This record gives sequence, C-alpha cells and structure tokens, in this order.
Amino acid sequence: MDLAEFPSNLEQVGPFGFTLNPEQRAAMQASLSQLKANYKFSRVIFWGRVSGHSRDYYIAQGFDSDLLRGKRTFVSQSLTRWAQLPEVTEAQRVRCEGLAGLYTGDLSYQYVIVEEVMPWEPPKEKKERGSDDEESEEESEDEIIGDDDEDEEDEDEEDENATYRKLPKKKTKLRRHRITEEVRLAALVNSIDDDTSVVPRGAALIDQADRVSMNSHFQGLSSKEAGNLSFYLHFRPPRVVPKKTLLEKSRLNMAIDFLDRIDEDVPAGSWSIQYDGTGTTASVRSLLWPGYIAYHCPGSRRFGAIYNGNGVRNADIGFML
Amino acid sequence: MDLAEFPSNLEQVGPFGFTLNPEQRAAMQASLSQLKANYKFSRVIFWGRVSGHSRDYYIAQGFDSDLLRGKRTFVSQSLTRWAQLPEVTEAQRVRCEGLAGLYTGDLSYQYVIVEEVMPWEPPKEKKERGSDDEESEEESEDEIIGDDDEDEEDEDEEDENATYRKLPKKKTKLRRHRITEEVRLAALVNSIDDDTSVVPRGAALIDQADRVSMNSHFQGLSSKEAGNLSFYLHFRPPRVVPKKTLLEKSRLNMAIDFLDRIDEDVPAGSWSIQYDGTGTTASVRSLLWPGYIAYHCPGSRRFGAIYNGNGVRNADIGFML
Amino acid sequence: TQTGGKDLEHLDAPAWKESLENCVKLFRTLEEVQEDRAAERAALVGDGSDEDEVEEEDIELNEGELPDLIEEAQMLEWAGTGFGQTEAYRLQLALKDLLESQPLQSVRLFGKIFGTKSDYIIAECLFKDGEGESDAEGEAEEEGDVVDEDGSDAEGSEAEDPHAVPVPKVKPPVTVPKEQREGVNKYTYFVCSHVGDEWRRLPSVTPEQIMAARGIKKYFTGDLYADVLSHPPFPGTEAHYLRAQIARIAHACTVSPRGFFVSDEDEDDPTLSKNDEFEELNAEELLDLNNWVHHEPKILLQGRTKHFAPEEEEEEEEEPEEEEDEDDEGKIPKPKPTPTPNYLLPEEEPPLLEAVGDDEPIVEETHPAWTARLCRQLTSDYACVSVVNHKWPGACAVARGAQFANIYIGYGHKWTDTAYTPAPLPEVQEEPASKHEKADPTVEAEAEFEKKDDPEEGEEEPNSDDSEDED
Amino acid sequence: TQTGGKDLEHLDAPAWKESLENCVKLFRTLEEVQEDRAAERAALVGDGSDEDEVEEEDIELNEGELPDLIEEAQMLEWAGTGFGQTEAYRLQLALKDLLESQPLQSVRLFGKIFGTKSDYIIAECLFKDGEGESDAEGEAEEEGDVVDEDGSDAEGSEAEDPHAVPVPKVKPPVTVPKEQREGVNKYTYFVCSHVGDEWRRLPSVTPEQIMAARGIKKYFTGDLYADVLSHPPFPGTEAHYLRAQIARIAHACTVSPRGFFVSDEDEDDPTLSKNDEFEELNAEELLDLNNWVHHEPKILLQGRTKHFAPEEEEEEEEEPEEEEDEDDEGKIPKPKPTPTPNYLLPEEEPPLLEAVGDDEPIVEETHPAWTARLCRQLTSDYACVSVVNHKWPGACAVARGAQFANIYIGYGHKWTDTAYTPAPLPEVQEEPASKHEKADPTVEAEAEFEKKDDPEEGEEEPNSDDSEDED
Repeated sequence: MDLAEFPSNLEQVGPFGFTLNPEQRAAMQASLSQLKANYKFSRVIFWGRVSGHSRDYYIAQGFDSDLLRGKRTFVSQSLTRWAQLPEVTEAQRVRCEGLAGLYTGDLSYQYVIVEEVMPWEPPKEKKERGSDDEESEEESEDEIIGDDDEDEEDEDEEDENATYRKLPKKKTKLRRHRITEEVRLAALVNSIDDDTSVVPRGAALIDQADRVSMNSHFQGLSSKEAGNLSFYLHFRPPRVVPKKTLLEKSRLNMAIDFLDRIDEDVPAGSWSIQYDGTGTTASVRSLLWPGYIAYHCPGSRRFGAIYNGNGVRNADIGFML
Repeated sequence: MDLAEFPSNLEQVGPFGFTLNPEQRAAMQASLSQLKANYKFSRVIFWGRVSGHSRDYYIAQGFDSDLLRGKRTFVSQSLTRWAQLPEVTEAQRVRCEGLAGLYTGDLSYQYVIVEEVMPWEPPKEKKERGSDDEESEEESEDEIIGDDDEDEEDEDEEDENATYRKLPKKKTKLRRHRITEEVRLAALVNSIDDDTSVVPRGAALIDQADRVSMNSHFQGLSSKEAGNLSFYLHFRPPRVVPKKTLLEKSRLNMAIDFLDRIDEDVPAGSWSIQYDGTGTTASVRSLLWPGYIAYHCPGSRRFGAIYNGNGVRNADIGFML
Repeated sequence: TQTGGKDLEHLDAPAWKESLENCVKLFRTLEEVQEDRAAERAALVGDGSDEDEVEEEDIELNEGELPDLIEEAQMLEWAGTGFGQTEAYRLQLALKDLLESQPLQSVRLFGKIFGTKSDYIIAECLFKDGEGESDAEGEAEEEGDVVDEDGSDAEGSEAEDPHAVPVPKVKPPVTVPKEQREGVNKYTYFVCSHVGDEWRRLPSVTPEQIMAARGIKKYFTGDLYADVLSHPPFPGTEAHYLRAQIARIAHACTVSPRGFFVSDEDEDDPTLSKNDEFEELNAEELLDLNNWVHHEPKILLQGRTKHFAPEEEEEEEEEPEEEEDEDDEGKIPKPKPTPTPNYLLPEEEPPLLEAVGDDEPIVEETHPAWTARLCRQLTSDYACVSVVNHKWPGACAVARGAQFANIYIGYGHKWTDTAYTPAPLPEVQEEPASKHEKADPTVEAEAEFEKKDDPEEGEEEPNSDDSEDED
Repeated sequence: TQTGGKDLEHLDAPAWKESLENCVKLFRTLEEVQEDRAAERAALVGDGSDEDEVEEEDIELNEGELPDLIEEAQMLEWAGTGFGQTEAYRLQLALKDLLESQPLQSVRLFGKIFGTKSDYIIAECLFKDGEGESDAEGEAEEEGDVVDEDGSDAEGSEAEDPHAVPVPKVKPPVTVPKEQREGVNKYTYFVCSHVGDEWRRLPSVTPEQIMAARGIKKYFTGDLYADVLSHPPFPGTEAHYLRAQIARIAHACTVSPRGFFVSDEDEDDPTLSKNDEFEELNAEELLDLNNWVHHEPKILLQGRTKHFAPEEEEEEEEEPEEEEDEDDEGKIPKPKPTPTPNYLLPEEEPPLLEAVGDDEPIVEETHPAWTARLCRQLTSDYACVSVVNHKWPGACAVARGAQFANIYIGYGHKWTDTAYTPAPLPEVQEEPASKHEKADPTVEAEAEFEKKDDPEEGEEEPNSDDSEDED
C-alpha cells in the first residue's frame, strides 16, 4: 500500500479485517514520511502486519529508483520508529523454513535449531567460514555441540537444551543454530514477497536499460480484466517469463509483460479473485499465504496489497481446495 | 474532490474543519457511484457543503468527457439521493446577487424580490417571454403587481406580501419576482466556480480539438512550485488568457496554460497559500469566498478542492487585508 | 490483449448495478422502508385472495436489540481489527434490515468468514420466543434461499448427485441428539455475501456435524450449496460446515469482561443474564486474562454443550417434544456400540463464565491461548483493551468501560501448529474368511487334473491374498 | 518554467524536516519525554551554577485534565466538523505536551482560527491556583516567545514603528479595568501554527480590546506580532486582537447540555461546578434549544462579564491587589466624561446558564442564533445532537449522553448580514467659532474699500461653510 495513498487505501482493506487506529495512523504517517525523507526513497509502501503472540509487527518497505532491485524492509511495533530488517542468507532462509509456531512478538527472541552435522559437512563449513565474509556473521552464531570441548562460553544455554545434549552420546555430531525472530521475520517477508507481490498488469514498466519503474500512464485495468487472474503479475524478478519460448514471448508486450503472471503459479488454485459488492474493487487473495490481499479499483490507478496474518504458510492448501 | 480519491482526500480537508461522519461517507460512496453510473459521467467530484440555517446542502458535480463544458451540479441533503440543480438565467443570477442572509436549508423556500418596473421594461419583458423559450419557465414565476387585475391565482400569497402591495398606490409599477432557494443555490455554485475552481498547473490539458481533459501524465508540482500561487489555475473557461498579447502568449505552454492564473485575479490578495506543518500538502484558500480551499500534495497527482461555508461572498475583503 | 485465466461470474455489469442499488437502498428512510414493504406484500398477496386486508398501515417493522456497530467499529479499530467505520455503518444498516424483517429479539455482527469465490458476512440472531422455527420452513418454500433445517436432506441430494465422489458412509454408531434452541443452537445465523444482499438463514447444527468439522480443514467457497468433499466425509453441504465452524468459533471465542454477565444459579440449568450492578473494569484490570470470561458454554467432545449420556438400550429416545422432523440417522438401526466411542464417555461440563486464562494454551507455560493488549500507547487513560485468540486467528474481543465487542474475521479454521494430515483411511477391513472359494487351477494343474483324473490329489492350494489385491 | 507570485517563507526543506521531526517527536513514550526534558533542563542549568541538583529523577511532568480528543473528534465528525480522527490524535499529543510542561489544571482544544499566512491552533487552559501569572513573565524573558501580558507595551512598540500608519489615538474617556483570572480572563490561551510547534501564550485581554475588536473585521495573518491596521485603531497587536476574538467566541459559543453544570448559589459570585447528579439527556431532549445552556457568562457591552460602574470621581481606583503593571492608559488623565458612554451605563449581567434558545436571533421569529440537529439519520438510537451557532460561523457543540464537546473552526469573525462598513470617521469637530478671522476681502471689496475708505460699510460677510468643505 503506497504511502502517498495511505489513508485512502486503508479504507480499501477494512472489509478484510485490517484497520489501524487513529494513534497508529497518525504515528505512521509521520514516521513513514520521515523514513522516506531520510533514506531518499522513491517510494515507500506499508507492507502489512505479522501478528505475534504478545505484540504484532508492522512492516514497511522503501524502494530506490529501480523498484525491483533496491528494496529495504523495515519493522516497527510502535509505528513511530522503524528498524531495518537484516539480510537473510540462504542458510538462514532454509533454517527459518523449518520453524513452526507463532511469532512471539519479541524481535530478539532466539530460536534454537539443532541440526545433525553430516559427516562431510564440517570441513565444508570451515571452508565457508574462511572464504565467505558475508556469512561469517551468521555462522558465528552457530556452534557445534556434541564435541566435548569449546562449550564453556554458554553454560546457561546448555540447560535448556539438555534434551538435545543427550543425543550426542550416540556419537552423532549435532550443530546448534540460533536464529533470532528478527531474522525469521526477514525471511518471512522475503518468502511472502517471492510468492505474492501482486500488481495489475501494466502498472509497472521496464525500460531499455532494464530499469523497472511505475508506469505513470497506467490507467487501470478494465472491469473485465480486473476480474481475471491473468491480468495480475508478480512484482519480483521474473522466473517463468525468461523460460518461455520465442513463440510465447512474441505474444507479450515485453515492456509490461516482463513479470510472471500469477495464474501460472504452481500449485494452481492458490489464488482467489473476487469483486466487492459494488464492483468498484477487485481483490486477489493468496490461499497459500492466507492474509495476503491485493486489490485494484478498475479504471483507476489505485492498487495495492497488504499482508495481515500470523506468518504461517498454508502447507495444507492441497487438501483444502 | 474526486470521487475516486474520496475517502483519502477527506482526510486532507479535516484540518480545515470539514469532516463527514460514517453515515454520510457510506451513503455518499454508494450514491455518487450510482450517480456516476446512471449519467455515465467521466468524473464525479464532491464539491462541498453550503450550510443552511436548518440543514446543510451537499453539492456534487458530474463531468462529461469534455471537462470544461458538460458539467452538471447536484444537490443532496441526505447524501443518499442527488437532485440536479436548475440552470440559472442571467436575470436570475443578477437577482440572486441581491439576496443576503443565510440559506434556510429548504430548497423550496421562496425569496420574493420586488423590483421597480422601469417605464421601458414591460414591453421588453413581454417580448422576451415570447421569444425566449428557455426563460419562459422562470419568467412565469414573476408577476407584475400593482396592476389591478390577474392576481386572483395566488390569493394566499398576497397576504404575505401585503406590505409590498401598498406601495403600488404611488403609481410606480412594481414587479414581484420569486426565486427559490434552489435557484439561489445554483447561482451560488456557479459564482463560486467562476471565482475559484483551482487546479495545479499541468493537471488539465487541452488538445488540438479544444477538448479539455485531465492530464494523465501529470506528476504534481514540485515543492517550490506548489507554494507559489502562480502555479495554480482557474479550471473554468479562460477570460484573461485570450486577451494576452502574442508576446505574453509566446511564453506559455498553450497545452496547459490555456487557463487563467489565480494570481492574476482582481482584487489582488484574494488568495492565501500555505503549507501544512510537514510540507506534504499545500493549501490555497480563497479570501473572497471564505471556506473554499484547494489543496495539492507536491510530487503527487493528488489535488482537490472543497467549499465549506455559508454561501456568503466576502464583500468586505477590501477592508480585511 | 491477452486471454486465459478464469472469468468471474460476478463480472456482468447489471449484477453490480443491482448490488449498488441494493446498497443505496439500505439508506432508505423509515417511511420508504414501510412503503417498499407494503408494496412487496401487496405484490405477494396480489396473487392470493383477500387483497383488501393488506393496507399500508399494517406494515410493522420488527423491533429488537441491535448494538451500535460504529461504536463497536471504533473500539475494534483500536485493536486493529473490524471493518472500519464506513463499512461498519453499511453493516449496521444491513443488520437493521434483517432485524426489521424477521421476528428477532436481538442481532449482533458475528463477523466474516472468507471464501474463495465470495465471503460470508455473518449475523448472530436470537429469535423471539416461539418464533423462528416455523418461519424457517415457511420461508424455505417461499424464497427457496433458506437451506433446509436438517442435514439429512442435503445428504440426500448429495447422494443423488451422480458426480459426487462416492465416499464410504461411516455412520457413528450412536447419534447424539441435536440441541434445540439452546447450546450450539441457541442462536440462529444469517449470512450474506455483500452488504445489501439478501440474508440467508443457516441451518441449525448437529453434534455429528460439529464432530466431523473438527476433523477436516477446507476452504469455504462462498456457495452454501457446495459439497464438502473431504475425508472423513462431512455430513452436509457447505452451509452445514459453515454453521459448524461458526458454532465452534462462537463457543470458543465469545468473551466478555468479568461481571458483565452473571449466572442465575438455577440448580441444573444456570442461565446468564446481564448484571445490572456491573462495575466497569479499568484498563489495568482488563489486561488480566482472568478478568475476561467465556459467556457461551464450551462445546463438549460430543458436539453439544450439555452432555448427552446414551441410555443402554438399542433404541435411543428421540427428543419427543420437538415437532420438526428429526434427523433421519436417528432412525437408522445402529450396530451395537462396542466399544463406546470417546464422545459418549462421560465428560464434565465446564462451569459457566470460565476465565479465558484457563483455556488450554497454545504452548504450555509460554503461549496462552489468549493475549491481552493495551490498545493505545501514548494517551492510555482512555485506552481500550483487546484480547486476541490465537487458536482461532481472527477472533478478537475489545472492551472499554462498560462496553465490549467480539468479532471474528478470518478463514474459519483453527490454528494448527503442524501441517494438517487428513485422518487416515479406515483400516482395510479383515477379509472374511473365504469359505468356498477356490483358486483357479493353473494350466499345469488343469493339465495334471485332466491327465490324472483320479482322486488321489484332492487337496487344494491354500487361498492366496495376492489375487485379491489385484482386483 | 514560469516565475512570479510570491514565494512562501515555509518553503525551505530544512524547516519542514524539523517540523516533521517535531511531529514524530510527539509520539515519544513517557520515558523518552522525561529523558528529553532532563536533557533540556541540564542544558539550561549547565550554564548556571549547581549542576548536581538536576538529576533525571527530578523531572516530574505536570498532571491535569485533558479530554479524549479522539472521542470528541468522533462526536464532532457526526456534526460534520472537527479535524478528523488522525489529526485529533496529533492534537491530543500536542495538548498533552502542553499540559505536561506548564502548571495547568486542565486543557481543552478550543479550535482553530485561520490566518492568511498560517493558522492558529488554540488551546484553552486553566492554570493551577497561584500558577500562571508569574510564570508568564519568567518565560517571556526566558524564551522570548510569549507575548507581553498587557497591551500597552505592544502599543508602545507600534508607536515606535516609523512605518506604522499614523492613526488618530482616540482614547475612551474612562478605562474599564481588566478582569484578572476571571470572566474573560478566566482561561489562558496558548496557540501554535502546526501540531508539534512550540505553544505560545496569548496575553490576557482588556475590556478596551474587546470593545475595539467589535468594531473591526480583519483577517488574521498568523503572525502574533503583526500590527492590526484598522479604523478605529485597535489597541494592540494581532495577539491581542486574536485574544479578544477568542474571548468573544468563547463567551458566546461555549455551551453544554442543561444540568451538566450547576451554579453554587453563592449570592453575589455564583460559580459553576460539575453536577454529580447530572441526568443524561436523550437525543430528543437535546434537540430542544432550551436544553442547551451557556456555561460561560456573556460579555457585557463594556468588555467584561461583571459590570464595572465607575465611581463619579475624576481618578478611578486602580485595582490595587494586582502586582503586575497596569495599563498605561489608566493613568492618563481623561477628559470629563460627558455624556457617559454607553458602555458605562448600568447593564444587567444575564443569569448564568442561560438557555441558548434565549440568545438574540439572527432574524427575529424565523432564524434563531442556534440550530439543533440530529446527527444521524437512519439509526438514530445512538445519535449525537449538534447545535451550531450562526452568529459565529464555525462554532459548534455536540453532545451524546453524558458527553459533550465544543469547537470553533473558522476565520474568527462574527456573521454580518450586511456588508461591513468601517465605523465612520469621527465627525469633524466643530470649527471653533472664529473670533478674529475675517474673510479675505474680495478684489472688488478691496477696491471698494480703497475707493471709499469710509466706515459706513463696516459689516463683514457671514462665515461660509463652503470653505471648510474644500479643505
């Protein structure tokens, strides 16, 4: 939901159960304006809310001039101050996918993941540690447990993990990873963005220099188009389009069809599209990420999306349709 | 205020003391959408509120594809149903200008204006009545009083106007005109539109065929421009521009500068321009019609205007600055 | 420019125009409503005999309790939920319309359950004494919109559908009787897709449906008549599944500040009533989960709120005083109940007005089922307090002073920590011992038989399971 | 592309950035506020001597009454006025900031008066007993923002301004003494242009200023120090004019449902207090203008709420108990008051809590000064009722149940039915009877005189008025 259109679009998502109270609206308008000014973003969007057990997280994103590349994600609980979410490494991403359960609502909460160290892994991990500077930060949080040395520094943590510590007696090496909720949240936003980020076809443009921008000529979809899933695209680096055949590509307008269509997603049926009662707004909902809703008012430039859920991917979607 | 941007722009005018309650917002959203659909308007705006003594009038306008020409004005008190305001003849307009005092809040209220019949007038009036079909409706509401015949049809009205009936004894012929509040309101909207209708420069375009439309490429004024009165134009058929010299015209971009600039208005100083505290919205206020406020968010396509007053032109402006 | 994807049914403009008109129509004044009602009735009776009896003065609008949804919306907004004030106003008008047209004592906005094709806006209604039951049948014939009262009909139609997936009909050995106008069927629910659409009455719910609903997890489609294709099979259409989920949500998530309701200690059958001497709780008190209580009883394992203990007879007693048609299943002779299923074991009915703090937690010790939150950070003297339920994401209650509101907005599913696994197919039943079947003789055997044709090798080969599997 | 027009002063981006920061700063938590205050004080005292005394624990925020502006905004929204809920929340924080930083007993949002360059957001404050007076002087020196307490200084500076339009100083013959912490000066007003800006305290108002303000109609500029160029001359700067208009509006338009306040019948000096036994009025009752009463006394002709009758002495008594400097005008010897000006004639103080229905109407019989309106058309059980004042367009009050709110949003001018005519210039004074002046003899007369030079034609021509008019 674009900051500039913020209070208006808030009214769009009311019927889906997302509201902000006057305090939040007032705080957010001021703090996001400040964020935009401080980082000189070309566009700031309010991304949504991830509900945690004790408190909720509010997420915003700022974009540099190339909208598909320079994107930063911010989190706030008070809506007054925004903190940038960390980058997520591939290893962290995989580990986060294994985490289940509600978000706690505390960014510094640490999840402990115990993984079996494969016989071939340790040397590889050490190599990585030496070679890859970017990952060093992350890897330093992990410790190999089960070895009978170098465990002194976190005596207090050991008690918690007492159950796991019994396992190494089997002589399997286990490694304990710690993931903060901050990282888990960052990974979640990335996952949802990957799977959703829905925009109406034509809203975004790519130029000859492969720079992506909002299409200032976009006049909205027609009523008929707006009710058709094939007119909505994933606003993310495309995966499907580059694999299309030349014949297929010849039918596309490459300035606007450089993005993947959501109706080509796998599994099929993971999107639901509806009009509101008066035909003024079409909503596109993800059934894979319940709580993700994109909307568009046909015949107008107004579109947006919001996530309002508890951060759980619907793994049961196959049974539920 | 554009219907499409309705709830959002409502938030823009809150700081100026104009709000609508949930009932009105809900009713208006539905009824204006219906109005737009029924009349096939290209654009519907919420124009503002004229406060009356007992009730207020809410005004909306619908535009055909040529925005400067086909315009219709509607009035509502409940915000559920909209009635079109009548066309105002020149004679009615002049008479309405003589009316003072608050609007009553009853559209059918009749103002009685007694004018002296100039010796040369009656024949002229009769000629008009015969020749001009459009005016016949209006003129039929007027009666010449003081003649001792043809007064039978409105016996009940005579008592009210007893004071005036005594005057004819002086042998001056007086004519009694009746103006409904509906006509007065229509004349008011026309007058305010003539004097205001402020849009940022570049928001409207004229094409080679002299058709006026909204500029879909308009990206908003810069912050510096938005704080400068000379970047705001009257969205009405231009009066000043056609009189400019060729030299002056050569400096204009005739596609967008076909409208009159508000800073060239007479009397000078009848406009006030301000930024809000955070520099996100510039407001242009008419001091001639207190209650008229146009606003624009620099760097965005968002602009609009609203009238929220009691329908009184500030005749005292000369003393008040 | 491009084709593909599936078109929406909603897409035709006339439908919207009508919908818009319906929406505008909600804003009619009282006089206009009465005129319209009179016209409707006149049109109806016009086909009948005595037209003289219907005069405009006859039109009386039903009166009953309807909370101020705007005020509720404002409170819910503090909790970050609800529909926003404008939508709330429209909903208020829609509920008012419902209240005026049915003999209802009170109406409340239950919330919204999302569907894949359209959503359900849900109104929770209490009929006036003696009303509601008969009306439903009348309207069912009249308008054809109301889903039949009992699930058996729907099942019947399902069975008739030649395209239905044939599912094995596993009947519970003992049918637990349905609660009538009490417990899970105390309220009647009406649903519609959009504000201004006609309200449709949901059927009442059977214990069987509640038990079945617990075992499945399906997206709602928005079509009340849609089949619920699931395993185990669900006894009813989407209307019944929806009704069952609503019951589960309502009885788990409807809460109020302690003291707002009191129970009249009427020995066996305590009922709740508003407490006239309710002392408002301040924000600090409301932040304590023990100051929030359930005012709807918990649903037991057997899908009722009052425990039903079957008598040890073959034939259970039908509840005799109800006139309406009983479930057909009740009459089907049941196999002997051995062993007694869990849901027939004695189960204690939890006390009324139990604190939400005592609910079974999501994670023991650390994550209770509910969280209470202060809804205003900076000027908290006027703050609302909300309690959100984590088991039914989307359920929330909020209170300030003497006011409180409950709402549910979500997909209608209970939180599952682990991925949903459909119940395993029932174990393949023991093959009845084959009494007379013989294995087809092999060619060799036949040849041998023909060759020898003497009785010395009369023994057959043992029965082989393999052949069964290959059928 | 185009030039011309006048640039805004606000235009530099750093100013906005600061303003935005101020706005964000309002959302600080209590701890942050205390830290900031401590830092501020430390910085201030840092220049002084004893730094040790200032510790963070010392920072105590003032506590006082502050209504919930969100709730008020919601009510006012029903009446179509107020600032909207988001802006109301920002205003609430700004008022809270004011309340915490000054020894105030209560703060209320008075409203907003528009200016041509910037607007005034106005807070109506009641200082705690014994506070306020001395503070103002202290702060005036400290911050330089506070406008001086009495108008005379401002006038002095005006007189010093060489560019000021020379206006004739017509002094009222008798100075009516100012009310101190009562009547029109019961409340102290603070103003700022934008939410988050520093609040500036307005001076108290003199009767002379109120009387002068009635005779003029000027747009406010938004600059408190701007001169008020008017005829008749206004004794003060825009700050004083603003304060005078606020007083006029406050005392004409602040109303409440009947019974909310009661007057303690303390013979001569009745004061109002909240009625603990207030019975809420329903919407129907509130629609009766007689159920709305003024709870601020009316301002009399002489610019006070309590009548001041001058004693028939040359020298009026100065109010002796006030320490602060008195108006200089009070000491100017006045010309003999003949005849007594209207404002010194006895005038009856109207009773407290007078119904607004008794206010002088706009048009006799047909248009009372106020209109009461039901604010909700369709579901009116929960409706607010608003009363709007037509004499001060922009003034509105709204009530529901036990709650009510007042607000003024406008240009700060009273409704005039006819075009404003500035007061005529004072009549040109009688030319003193010319004692010795003679008409210049005409050429003919001179010639005649010279010709005749005899005393037979000693009569002069009568003095001619025409010559006067031509001057």
